[in-house]
Amino acid sequence: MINKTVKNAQEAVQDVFSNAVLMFGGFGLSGIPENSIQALLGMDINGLTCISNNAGVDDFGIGLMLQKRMVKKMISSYVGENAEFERQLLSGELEVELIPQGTLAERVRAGGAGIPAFFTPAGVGTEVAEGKELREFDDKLYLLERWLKADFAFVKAWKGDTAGNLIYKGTARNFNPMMAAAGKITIAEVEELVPAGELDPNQIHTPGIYVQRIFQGKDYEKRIEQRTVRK
Amino acid sequence: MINKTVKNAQEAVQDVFSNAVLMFGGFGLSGIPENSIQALLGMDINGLTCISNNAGVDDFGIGLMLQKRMVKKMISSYVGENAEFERQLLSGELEVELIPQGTLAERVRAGGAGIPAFFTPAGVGTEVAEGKELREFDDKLYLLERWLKADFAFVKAWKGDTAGNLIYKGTARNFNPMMAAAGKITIAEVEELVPAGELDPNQIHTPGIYVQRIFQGKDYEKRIEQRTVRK
Amino acid sequence: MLTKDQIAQRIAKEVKDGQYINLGIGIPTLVANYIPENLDVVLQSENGLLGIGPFPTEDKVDPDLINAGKQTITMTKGSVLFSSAESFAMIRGGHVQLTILGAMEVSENGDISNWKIPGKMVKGMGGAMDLVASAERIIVAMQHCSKDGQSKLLKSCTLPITGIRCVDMIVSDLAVLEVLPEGGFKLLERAPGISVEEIQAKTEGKLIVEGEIPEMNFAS
Amino acid sequence: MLTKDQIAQRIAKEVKDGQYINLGIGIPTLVANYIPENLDVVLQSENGLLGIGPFPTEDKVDPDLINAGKQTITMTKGSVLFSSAESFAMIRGGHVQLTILGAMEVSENGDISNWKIPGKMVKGMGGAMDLVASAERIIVAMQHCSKDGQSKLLKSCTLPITGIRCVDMIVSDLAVLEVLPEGGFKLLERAPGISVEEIQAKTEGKLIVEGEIPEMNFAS
Repeated sequence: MINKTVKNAQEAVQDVFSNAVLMFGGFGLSGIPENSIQALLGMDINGLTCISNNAGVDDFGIGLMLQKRMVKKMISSYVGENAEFERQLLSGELEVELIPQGTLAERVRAGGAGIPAFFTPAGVGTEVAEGKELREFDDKLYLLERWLKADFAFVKAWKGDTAGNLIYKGTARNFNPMMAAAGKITIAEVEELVPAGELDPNQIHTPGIYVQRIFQGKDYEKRIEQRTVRK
Repeated sequence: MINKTVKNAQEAVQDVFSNAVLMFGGFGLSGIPENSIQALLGMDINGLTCISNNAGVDDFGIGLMLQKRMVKKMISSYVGENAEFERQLLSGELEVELIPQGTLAERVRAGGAGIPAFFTPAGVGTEVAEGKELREFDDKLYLLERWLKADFAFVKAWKGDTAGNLIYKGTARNFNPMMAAAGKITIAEVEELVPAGELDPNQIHTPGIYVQRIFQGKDYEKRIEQRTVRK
Repeated sequence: MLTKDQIAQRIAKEVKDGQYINLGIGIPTLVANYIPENLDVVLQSENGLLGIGPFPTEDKVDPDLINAGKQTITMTKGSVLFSSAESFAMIRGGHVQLTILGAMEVSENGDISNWKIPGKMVKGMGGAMDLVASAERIIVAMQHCSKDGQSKLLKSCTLPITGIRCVDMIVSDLAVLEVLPEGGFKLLERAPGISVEEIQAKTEGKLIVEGEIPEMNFAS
Repeated sequence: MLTKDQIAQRIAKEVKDGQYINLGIGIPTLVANYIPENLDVVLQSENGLLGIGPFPTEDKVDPDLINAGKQTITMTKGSVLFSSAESFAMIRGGHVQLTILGAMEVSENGDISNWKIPGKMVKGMGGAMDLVASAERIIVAMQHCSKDGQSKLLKSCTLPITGIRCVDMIVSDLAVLEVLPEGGFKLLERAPGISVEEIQAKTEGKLIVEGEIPEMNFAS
């Protein structure tokens, strides 16, 4: 099997360039590529377009990249947890494109799957439909939406092998599998990296063909946004 | 969890009606719903449209339904292993629509996923493109293809639980997951049926939401078309 | 007037055995507390789970297991995990039968506005546009009027739209109403102590009142 | 003239370290036998497997593990199983870098015909149209002429097309040829003992011969 292993996050992200289009897996702060984000924060790059369902919080996740003014544009479905985000948006420093969550997921899936465009009902009759082709199929209206791809996709998995095969855990899977397939260069960080052959071929969520680099992550904080418990 | 269990194949298929559109999982004879096909053979129905990557062989799989003249139309990507098929086709008794395999998989996936149409490059410049919308995206030509849905989808899994969650084995997965999602009524047969809660939620290939009926299959023949071995 | 919990309790009576259901953030989340135990239903979380269980006890909190509101949760027996693409394939494909969500405005033809208030920071639509465009049945939990007394059940929405002609039923703090396919809010039930006249006065859109309108009954 | 095995052997020299490869039925399947052991490549089977291993020994035959030609197979270490939709997402998305397949005709602008002969029973295109529409690099294994001596490397295909402007390289029993983006078969190598003149005579489409054309070298 082809070995995709790199030493660490720094090595994995070293060729990310200013004005690149990046994808980040995760929903809220769950399943985000913490190590890659940390490594990107150490680089002198900016003008980035970041595709991610959310934009992190002020002091964690993509929020940290916003603080450092590395981001030119966010493409997300929900960005509400971030004061610095709001400030930059209102001041015009930051551009934001809001996309219905299912459309975002499907546009990214389409990018990985070689589908340049597809029809979806989400957003018909709303401002999301502005400038988009509207067409009726079987008595229902749909919008034409385009694929999304990235120069680099950053994903986080629970287990991975040296061939780049990935298994996610719980709801930390979310956008990671589609983004893994939609990156020209996909960088996967995992909590546990094992030799190729140790994962059950029938239980892999992301086939290694989509992953160009993989490394063993460390010091995962896995911050919880809404710790909710019962007695 | 909602219990989807039915007693057997006969009970599962009892309301299939003449002229219905049916989907059958499987690639060649691998992963086909043997028990459901057997039960359908005992019914007095005909005029069926069958969507399946292949059409079985003369004496097994969908081939048996062809022998009984139950099938009006096959929608497949490859049908080459079946003499009775050829006879009915040449005599005009059987209609056939041939679809590129990836387009077939994606059209079925679209049917389950609520995507009425999408663009694909497969078939551009060929007779598959006749009558279809052609459009250029990023300097490449694509065809517009429609979703496929079925009145009944028949799938075969390795393990399943009473909630309809399914796990496939090996390459017997093939078209089964997409067809499970594209059937108005999806009937799953499994080699091993377990109570809900016994399968790892992280390792399920088909979520039970897609499955309306599930039963424990029996007497699987699993015929091999091309037994190929090395010394 | 109904409390938030009472709105949730009333909506729970609409739940049918065997349904797959998506509950939005806020009042809709509370509905889970009132679904009768004899009904087998499955709650979907659009970030990738079928089979939401109760909130965890302190020792069972798992950062890798959250709901769409980013709250820590547990899983029920027979649950299944999947990606966001699969989750919305399920939603878009009409497999999730019932969606319960909040609204800022609903129009008499069933349009809903619930994602954006001009002049306020726009947080995004999340999965709401996908949900309202696709679900078989959509029930809205909302306040009948704004804090300054303006009706939120309108002839047409004034706020940016989330989806058109999609709402089937509204449970507000004042009433239960069906949105008719041909347009109009058909009054089905009154909150205890609320008169038809008051509901009429507080409904800007077309209100349809036929015969005697019963008070809600919270005994199940 | 090359045997089928020699065609496969020559094509194997085009394989690069780290590639994901789809091998068609027939001669392309034989290519696997000649890929140098020091190269790490992964073979895709479009029915749902990355990491095709050798054929099984008798005791390891598994009806749930077959390749696209329906032959029983094994899996290599690090392999992964998936659905047909995922498999063709991989192919369509350009993740499978090299496709090797057979052809009945190829035209000088890279069109390929390999699925249908008028008058004969049509078996279907299987995955061929998806593969040729999407792969980064497509190498065709074919006979240079039909049994009655007609060239199969043509100005334009006479049989129904499988894909347009997609073939990058041809290895026939007579020659190795590159299909130029601007059109034309550029002769790269001759089969041992075959002259440029013979290849010219047997190539109906535009043949481009520049400088000395070496004989194929089977020593790797």
